[in-house]
Amino acid sequence: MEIYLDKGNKSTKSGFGEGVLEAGRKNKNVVGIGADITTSVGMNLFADIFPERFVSLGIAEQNCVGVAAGLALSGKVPVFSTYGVFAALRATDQIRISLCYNDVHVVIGGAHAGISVGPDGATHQALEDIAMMRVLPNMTVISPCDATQAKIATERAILELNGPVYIRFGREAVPDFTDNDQDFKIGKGQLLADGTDVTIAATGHMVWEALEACRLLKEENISARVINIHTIKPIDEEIILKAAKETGAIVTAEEHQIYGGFGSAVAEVLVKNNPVPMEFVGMPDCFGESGKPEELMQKYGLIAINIVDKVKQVMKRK
Amino acid sequence: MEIYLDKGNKSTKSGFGEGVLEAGRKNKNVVGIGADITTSVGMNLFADIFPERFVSLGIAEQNCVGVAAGLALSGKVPVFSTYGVFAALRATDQIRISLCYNDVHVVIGGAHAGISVGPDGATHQALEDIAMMRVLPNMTVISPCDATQAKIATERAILELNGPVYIRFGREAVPDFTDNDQDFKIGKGQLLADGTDVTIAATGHMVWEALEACRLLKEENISARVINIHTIKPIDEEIILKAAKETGAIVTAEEHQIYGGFGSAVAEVLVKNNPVPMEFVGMPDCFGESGKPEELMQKYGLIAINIVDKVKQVMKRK
Amino acid sequence: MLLFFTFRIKINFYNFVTLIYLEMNYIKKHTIDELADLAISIRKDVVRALKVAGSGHLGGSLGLADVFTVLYFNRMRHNPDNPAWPDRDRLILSIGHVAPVFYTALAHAGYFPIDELQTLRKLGSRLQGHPGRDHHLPGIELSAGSLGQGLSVAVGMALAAKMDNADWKVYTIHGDGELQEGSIWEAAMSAAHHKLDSLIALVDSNKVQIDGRVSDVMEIEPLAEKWRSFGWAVFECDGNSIGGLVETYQKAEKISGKPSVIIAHTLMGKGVKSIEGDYRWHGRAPNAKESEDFIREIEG
Amino acid sequence: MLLFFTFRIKINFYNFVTLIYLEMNYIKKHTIDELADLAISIRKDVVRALKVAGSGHLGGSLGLADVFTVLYFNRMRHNPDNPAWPDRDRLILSIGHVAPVFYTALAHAGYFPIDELQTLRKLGSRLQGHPGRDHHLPGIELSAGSLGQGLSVAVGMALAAKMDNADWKVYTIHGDGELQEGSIWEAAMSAAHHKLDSLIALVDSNKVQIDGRVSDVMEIEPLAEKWRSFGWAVFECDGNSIGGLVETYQKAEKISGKPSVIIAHTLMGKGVKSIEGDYRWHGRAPNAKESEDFIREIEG
Ligand SMILES: Cc1ncc(C[n+]2csc(CCOP(=O)(O)OP(=O)(O)O)c2C)c(N)n1
Ligand SMILES: Cc1ncc(C[n+]2csc(CCOP(=O)(O)OP(=O)(O)O)c2C)c(N)n1
Ligand SMILES: [Mg+2]
Ligand SMILES: [Mg+2]
Repeated sequence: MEIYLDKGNKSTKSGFGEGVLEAGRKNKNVVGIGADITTSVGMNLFADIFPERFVSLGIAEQNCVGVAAGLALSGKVPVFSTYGVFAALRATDQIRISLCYNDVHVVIGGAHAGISVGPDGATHQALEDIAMMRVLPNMTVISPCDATQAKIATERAILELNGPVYIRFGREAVPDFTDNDQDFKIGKGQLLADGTDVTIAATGHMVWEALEACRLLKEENISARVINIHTIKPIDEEIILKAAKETGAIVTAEEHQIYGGFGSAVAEVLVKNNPVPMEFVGMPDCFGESGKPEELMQKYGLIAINIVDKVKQVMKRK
Repeated sequence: MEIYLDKGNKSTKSGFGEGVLEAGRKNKNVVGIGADITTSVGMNLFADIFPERFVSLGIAEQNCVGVAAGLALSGKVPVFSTYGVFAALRATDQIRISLCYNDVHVVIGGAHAGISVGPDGATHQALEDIAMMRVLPNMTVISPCDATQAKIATERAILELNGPVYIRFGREAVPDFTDNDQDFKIGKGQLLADGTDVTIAATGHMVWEALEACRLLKEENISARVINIHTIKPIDEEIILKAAKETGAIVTAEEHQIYGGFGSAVAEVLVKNNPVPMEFVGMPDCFGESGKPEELMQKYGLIAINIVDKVKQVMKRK
Repeated sequence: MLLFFTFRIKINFYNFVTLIYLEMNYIKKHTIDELADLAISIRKDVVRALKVAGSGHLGGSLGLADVFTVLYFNRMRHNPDNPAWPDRDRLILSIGHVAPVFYTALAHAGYFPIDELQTLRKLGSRLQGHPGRDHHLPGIELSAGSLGQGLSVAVGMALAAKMDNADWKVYTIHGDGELQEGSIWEAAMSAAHHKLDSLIALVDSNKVQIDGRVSDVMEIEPLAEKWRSFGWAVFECDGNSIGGLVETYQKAEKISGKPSVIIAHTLMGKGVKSIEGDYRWHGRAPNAKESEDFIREIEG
Repeated sequence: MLLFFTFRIKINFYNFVTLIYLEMNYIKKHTIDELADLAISIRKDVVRALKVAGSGHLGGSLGLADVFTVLYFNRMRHNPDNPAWPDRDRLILSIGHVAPVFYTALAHAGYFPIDELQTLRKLGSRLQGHPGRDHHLPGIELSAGSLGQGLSVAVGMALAAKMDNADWKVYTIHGDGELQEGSIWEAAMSAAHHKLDSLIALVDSNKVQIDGRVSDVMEIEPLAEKWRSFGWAVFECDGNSIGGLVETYQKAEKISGKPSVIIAHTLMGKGVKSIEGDYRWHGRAPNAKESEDFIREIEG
């Protein structure tokens, strides 16, 4: 896949919004559900063009999920989005029963993922949603790496998948580096940089940091492979096991708690098949706080040099 | 620790109930909160003896959690219990913010843990609660192995811990085999049987199955170590790493989804420190169903012989 | 397509004249007496199924036998031979625990053999402890068992019907204890906001829940005022009177511009005098002896 | 212990005579005019803090300046020198997003230096984007930011006070959009069930929320009827009138046997005419130019 260094920055949120709009254009059964933060989660694009297919439900996340189930059971393809903390945590039982147990096709957008949410602080930073969503049967969990991929993933999730889907995305403008024509398959990881000494498996915004880390490591003659695991569930065991076999060590990177999240999913794959040393870059089991996004990413160890450090640690353990 | 084979069966639920009562006797600030299933979760013992300290809030789990936070912020020690599916999933955002972010000492009892709930079926079987609770900062997660331990754990959790605590327990009468005077420390695993070839790390009801498996394996000249990890968070890295080093392979056993749960927590510890082959016994990412507890345990691969099979698999990979 | 299905339901279930009446919505196929007999049969089969199951919820199931009879044999437009008929009315059971009466009504209506009721709660059965669509029992619209979710799902369905200009209705059934769940009031607010007059809820107002009397556990009165203040048309009736239910549903179905709720005053365990009103029967199944006694009491 | 603290608050804050009046609850230290001046100072400091922060919620903060002034300088029993005083009245801010006015009121009341307001939302600040107890700002009872949780916490506090026979009160502040959360109605139901008359809620009825007018996003009217049907004593007043608020709080505090709610009609952005009532200011901070203009408008 082509990686662009010059496309500039764009939020994954806007990619999500464009994906919903595009899916709405292609399938007239797509219905948007709003919980009073329509613009803030990118759904305004859809709502403005298809007002008759946009349902405002106010600040009532539990009801939003249940209504989505009812719409899906009646032939609609509902997309519900709010901040990830509320999308994944405020209606978890509804997601488990009305969506997952009924196995209906509803796409939930989890906005404001990660600490890069910034000054709003701890309550608004979704750092537990991957763990919460991936433990639910029938759920697909997607975490695209940039705006272009978010758009593609969203459109595909809405138009091509079955069952409940959770897509997480961030608020900040981040490098938009992937190819419009990229080979994107839900459930299949992407090899972004080949390497032989170690593998960095990253998801979401951390993929860019992983690419940065890869560049920094090259200067030190360390050859790092970078894989983008945009689908956390079902996880691409093949690409992970190939990396384990060929590079012998893995560092995962995610804007999420270390416990139970993406890194944990990778660890599950490894110990069951080919246990190699692994290190985790992620939130160290604590709440976030207010600050500028870049300050927080730095404070909590979520930038390229932190990945570099963990790479060096893990390589010592090979 | 002494293991009793003849104490008969008793539900971990009743251990929880007795623990709450005992804690209530020792600390007059203990307050019980009921969500309309008081007897079914063992809280009737406390409610009957201390009616003036028992608050009925009806079927409103979100409110129960918030009220618990308010009581705790005002000097009380609230204990709230309902079925684990609702305790952990219906008020997850409240648990995250009102309890964990405020870091208040509230004990949540998650009843009906596991598939052994039986005929009530999928909606009532808590199989995702460990994953949901262990990803939350400040949360302690406890999963006692029998009624005796449930009682001790509950009393200690209420009287000695700080911050939010989640204790899960089952509905069925299961072997009550641990010692009243056992060496029980929250955060410390227990070595129940020594062994050199492999380690079975189990939690909750599966500890008994692990002991059974250990016996079956002995007949085949396989020496299995059994450790009871009753505290899933914070997890006892020491006992796990010692087992990894000394036995070189681990099988985890839990009445919970494999993804994100107890086994996943063990996998995290291993890959970060000493990656050894591991196999998981747990729910294979699907919903349960109605049936007799023992039928379901068998159907979903949660009995001793399933552990034995996984032990053999993991030993081949050593 | 629509016409085809409408035709099928005519052939299968009603003679032509009855159907016309049905569509005009003021005369039903069964007389009130016939419906009352049906409710008795359903009650007996509920007791039998629960006895064999050995666990389950008898009290609420008996209390709702009349409501299910009226819905499936008088009010709802549905076709047991084609459960997926797009134009069917939907029944959303929000209180999954009364599955026994729901299944029994479905069986009597012809969705599956009555014998299958004996598999209730058994491993591999289509009759799960709480309704589960994953087990493919015909006639189940929603897997349920966690309280307070059904009204939201019904709102979603009614919204879909409205978007499609379809004329099918959504009937829901709730417990009175269930109304303590905040999600119910979120759903109620949204149904009024979106003027969903195709939505007709019913509250099984038996005044009890697991821990005891609703007024002791968590008071929900004044209930009619609550619903009214949430923008609903409110009706009350004796939920154990077939005639009362039919009449009240007829009124509710005529409401336009807002959703309707029927507060149906029932007795837990209705039909078995010796347990009527006793909350301890919320979640119990009768043993062999009790089962015989109860059936005798139901026969009167 | 109790006497000791009561004594401290006397010394620190009120002369003796004022305190007696205070305890008899009909005369306050500040005149209405003085309170109005205070509210103006608070508004200006809110604008300044948000300008420096570069993000945050101006609209709701300005709308609630009068409410916070009345609570912290007239109604509440509290001691900035001893924020943990067990007998203090509690203020539970359920809508964490109006943290700016909350912090500013606390600073003016003496909980921390007014200068510290300039650190709002900055890394390491005690003034988090939404109140966070983990950052140890004196005067914060609850970390909040997820809507719909505060009323439940307040119910827990009022229950604790009741169990302890304590006489402190719990004041809460809610948004009107926030009332769409079902958890609010769970909490409301339970407060009435437990007869928590030490609980006095206030709804910031500014008729707007993020997506626009409350009536468009999700209608909550008839609001007074809703609260009444949930068993509460309901009061309404102009939430931007100091006198009206004082009087209404006095009435609410006298209610016994049930909780009270004040529906306070306010204007988002109140004090800055050019933005008053504009929902787009829900979550915006003024830039340097706007900040100057707004302060000028506030000075009138
Ligand atoms: C969210 C949720 N909380 C708790 C339960 C457990 N539960 C099942 S039925 C029930 C009582 C319901 O009371 P009511 O609605 O009055 O039904 P009735 O007892 O009258 O049949 C409870 C608490 C549940 N199923 N779902
Ligand atoms: C549970 C939850 N859902 C959504 C949000 C995002 N949010 C913050 S403020 C707000 C609007 C609140 O409206 P209102 O209560 O009327 O406050 P106002 O805009 O008038 O200040 C929303 C949706 C949140 N903080 N918590
Ligand atoms: Mg009832
Ligand atoms: Mg508002």
